[in-house]
Amino acid sequence: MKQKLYSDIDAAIADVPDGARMMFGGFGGAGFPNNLIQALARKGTKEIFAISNNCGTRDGELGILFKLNRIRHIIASFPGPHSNHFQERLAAKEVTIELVPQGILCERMRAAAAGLLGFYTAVGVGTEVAAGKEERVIDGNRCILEMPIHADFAFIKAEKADELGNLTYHLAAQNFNPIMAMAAKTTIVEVEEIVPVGSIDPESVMTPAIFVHRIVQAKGIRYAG
Amino acid sequence: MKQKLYSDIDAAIADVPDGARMMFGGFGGAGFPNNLIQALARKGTKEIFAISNNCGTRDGELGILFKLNRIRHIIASFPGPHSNHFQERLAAKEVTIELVPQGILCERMRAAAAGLLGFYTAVGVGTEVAAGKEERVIDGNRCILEMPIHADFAFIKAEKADELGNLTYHLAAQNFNPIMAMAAKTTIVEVEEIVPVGSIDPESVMTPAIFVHRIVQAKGIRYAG
Amino acid sequence: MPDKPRLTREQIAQRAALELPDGAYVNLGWGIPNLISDYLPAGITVFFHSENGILGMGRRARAGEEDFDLVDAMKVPVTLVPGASFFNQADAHLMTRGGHLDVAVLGGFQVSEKGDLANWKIPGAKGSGGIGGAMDIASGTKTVVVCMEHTTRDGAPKIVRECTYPLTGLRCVTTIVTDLAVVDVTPTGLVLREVAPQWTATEVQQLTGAKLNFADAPPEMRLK
Amino acid sequence: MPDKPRLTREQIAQRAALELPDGAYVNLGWGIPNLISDYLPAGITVFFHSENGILGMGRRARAGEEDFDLVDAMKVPVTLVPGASFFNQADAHLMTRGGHLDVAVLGGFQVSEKGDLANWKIPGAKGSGGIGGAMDIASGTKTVVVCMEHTTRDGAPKIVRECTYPLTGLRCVTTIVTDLAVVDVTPTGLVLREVAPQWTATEVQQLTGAKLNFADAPPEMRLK
Repeated sequence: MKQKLYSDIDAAIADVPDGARMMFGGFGGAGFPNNLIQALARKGTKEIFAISNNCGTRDGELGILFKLNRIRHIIASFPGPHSNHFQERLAAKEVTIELVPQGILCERMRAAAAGLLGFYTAVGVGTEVAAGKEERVIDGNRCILEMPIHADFAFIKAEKADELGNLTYHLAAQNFNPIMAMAAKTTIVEVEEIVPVGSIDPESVMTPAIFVHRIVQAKGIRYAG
Repeated sequence: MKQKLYSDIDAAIADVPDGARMMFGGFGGAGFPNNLIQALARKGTKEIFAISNNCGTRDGELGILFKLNRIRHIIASFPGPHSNHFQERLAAKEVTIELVPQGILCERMRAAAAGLLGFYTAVGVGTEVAAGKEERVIDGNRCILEMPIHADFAFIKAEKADELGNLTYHLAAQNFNPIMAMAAKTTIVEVEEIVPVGSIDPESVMTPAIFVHRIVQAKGIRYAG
Repeated sequence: MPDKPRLTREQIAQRAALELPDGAYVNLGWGIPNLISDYLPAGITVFFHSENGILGMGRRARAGEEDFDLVDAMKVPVTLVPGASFFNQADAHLMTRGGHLDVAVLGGFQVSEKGDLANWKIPGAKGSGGIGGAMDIASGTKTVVVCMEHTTRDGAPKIVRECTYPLTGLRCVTTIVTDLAVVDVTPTGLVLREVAPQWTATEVQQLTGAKLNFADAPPEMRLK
Repeated sequence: MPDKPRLTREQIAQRAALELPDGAYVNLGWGIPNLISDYLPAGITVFFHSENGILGMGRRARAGEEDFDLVDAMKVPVTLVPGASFFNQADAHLMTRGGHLDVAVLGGFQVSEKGDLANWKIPGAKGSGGIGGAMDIASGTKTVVVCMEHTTRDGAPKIVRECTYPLTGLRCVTTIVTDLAVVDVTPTGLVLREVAPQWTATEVQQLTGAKLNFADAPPEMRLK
């Protein structure tokens, strides 16, 4: 059986090609896969199509990738007050952004995960985010059609993994991570702790192993930016 | 603050009117709110529009309500090999059924819970379940439009509740229960055990209290049918 | 413009706190709403929701008590109350969009007489702007209270006939609490429910860009 | 019809077990597929999924060991393997529909040459019939293996040009394992991969309602 455990973080991300569609977990400083992002920066993958709630915090989180000009387009909900590298690239027209309501960002990724082909929502009707989207009325409610967001890779952060890939998250650090784990073709997780198979109670597993493809021990940065 | 805890199961369901749209949790004998169903049978609510994976097991689970001819229409996925009371009512044209693929049943309830107005899926395309539904092609895939399923009440079963309504489920007895808890206007849960607020670890809560409106201690039937 | 005292931001928050029913599940937005948790009336229990996946947020964490995996939507370390729970961001917004929260209190740049809300982007501001959870919350929540100053720094009304700022949502606002008034959005137009101490309904109307309906003299804004 | 021995249901299951790759996540349907877990080759680890919210089902529970809150989709008490997990039914079908399972093995009434599957309802049968998880599983799973007898009790082919029974899904079947053959559904039609011991490709073709492609004599069905 193929092992999911990688001892070398650079090996775990070695096949992420230029132009990859990539999801990055994290919110409010918590649950960011900072060590995976740093490895990606070292590797030099460029022309990335990114999906993330925000756009980096100074040099931290996705900041380093904008600083190095590795991201070409991003789908995000809230770039954030310290996304200065992103804002500079945006002003220089080196990156484009699709701004999405935060819950709709979650649902579009979940739709991809769940094999749904689109959904109707009232969120965003009459606002800038409705531009270019199909609009209709269902049961008297104006709504727009939102499409799934898929990805080649998700970089996520969890607290514990067993060697099969079952995950748990710490406090509010799960945020986008469980959703992205389900939505990407290949999910790579960095964890605080790797535990033996059988040591996570089946009722306590937050992301089942089926969604997790590669596991690395987080070493170095926990919070960045 | 309004108390969610009811000491009397009949009081907890006293306001369920004739014609109510009702969800009932449970699958494979596990996680059925059997004591709530028995209370509803005692109360005599009729003309029920039911939503449930199956249609009763002999006299057990929903069987008693079909036996008493209290259900007028049901949305279900798999009536089941021992749904004899339902099958008799169906043959006598005393009840109608909408058969739905099981995962689509879940998603339609979740769509209601999540404030979505409809979604497209490839499941059921070209089959009987596509009859009368809007069909289109998205990204080269044939798909049909599925609509949310709402309910006035959900009757569910959980293992533990705290007095605020945070729930945990036992093993595979969660099945449809957490979804229905989120989808109905009023969710009534029967539990094996009521515990003090604060005694369920916040990371272990499976259904947050916001989705739960009334709590009763299960007394009597655990498995039925 | 009358040169009379207006409510402080803290007083706006204090007044808005009275809109929260006992037992309510509540989301508080950036700005003034974030001050509300300090002003809950005695005997009222509410459960604070955060869109990063928390129900039952307590007070801010004290120095030394912080866990940076337990932060609110503004990235501030917080604590929990007994009976709290964690969940993922999709479930957090299932709660907002699906109408499960009782009240959301949001900041605002403009509110229209129909209850349209603009609160995420100032026209002409540089940079990308950011939506965050505001559109989901405004769209789905049963009762949306907006806290804001009654006018801009330049004295322009923020309650208007039609919003000119980029919209957050259509017909979503229930009540507006400002430094001058409490205004309800109703099917027949805006209703001036209360006015700030020393202010008259007519004076408040002069600083409002849409018609306010009121009978006789509306009562003074209560803070407790 | 040649009066020669056909594979038993157990042997069909045994052959189908060889289609499961090491490390695969697998759902087993009602009927013959449910026998497969007894025939996994040595050295192969697969993880069984159940649509009521289990990943990592183990063997059936022994007498006295049952917990009726831990049952498979057929209501049979089961056990867990180390590393199992529980989740709700929506997430269970997110896995099926979203393409997360590697293989599903389903029973079948008919399979068409394009890979359409009919497996939930017999025309004219009394009662409501029931769909269960079959449509979600057939629609989403990467590899769908159908286990069935090659012909009905009356000798009619179950592999057909067009299904006449109510459909479960269109173009969803990857491979068919019967008591006479292993047949792959390919873009250019059905390919006869293996035939049962003592049977010839021509004989199998005679009992099949659609054209089977094969080069020379296909190899004998292996069971291990």
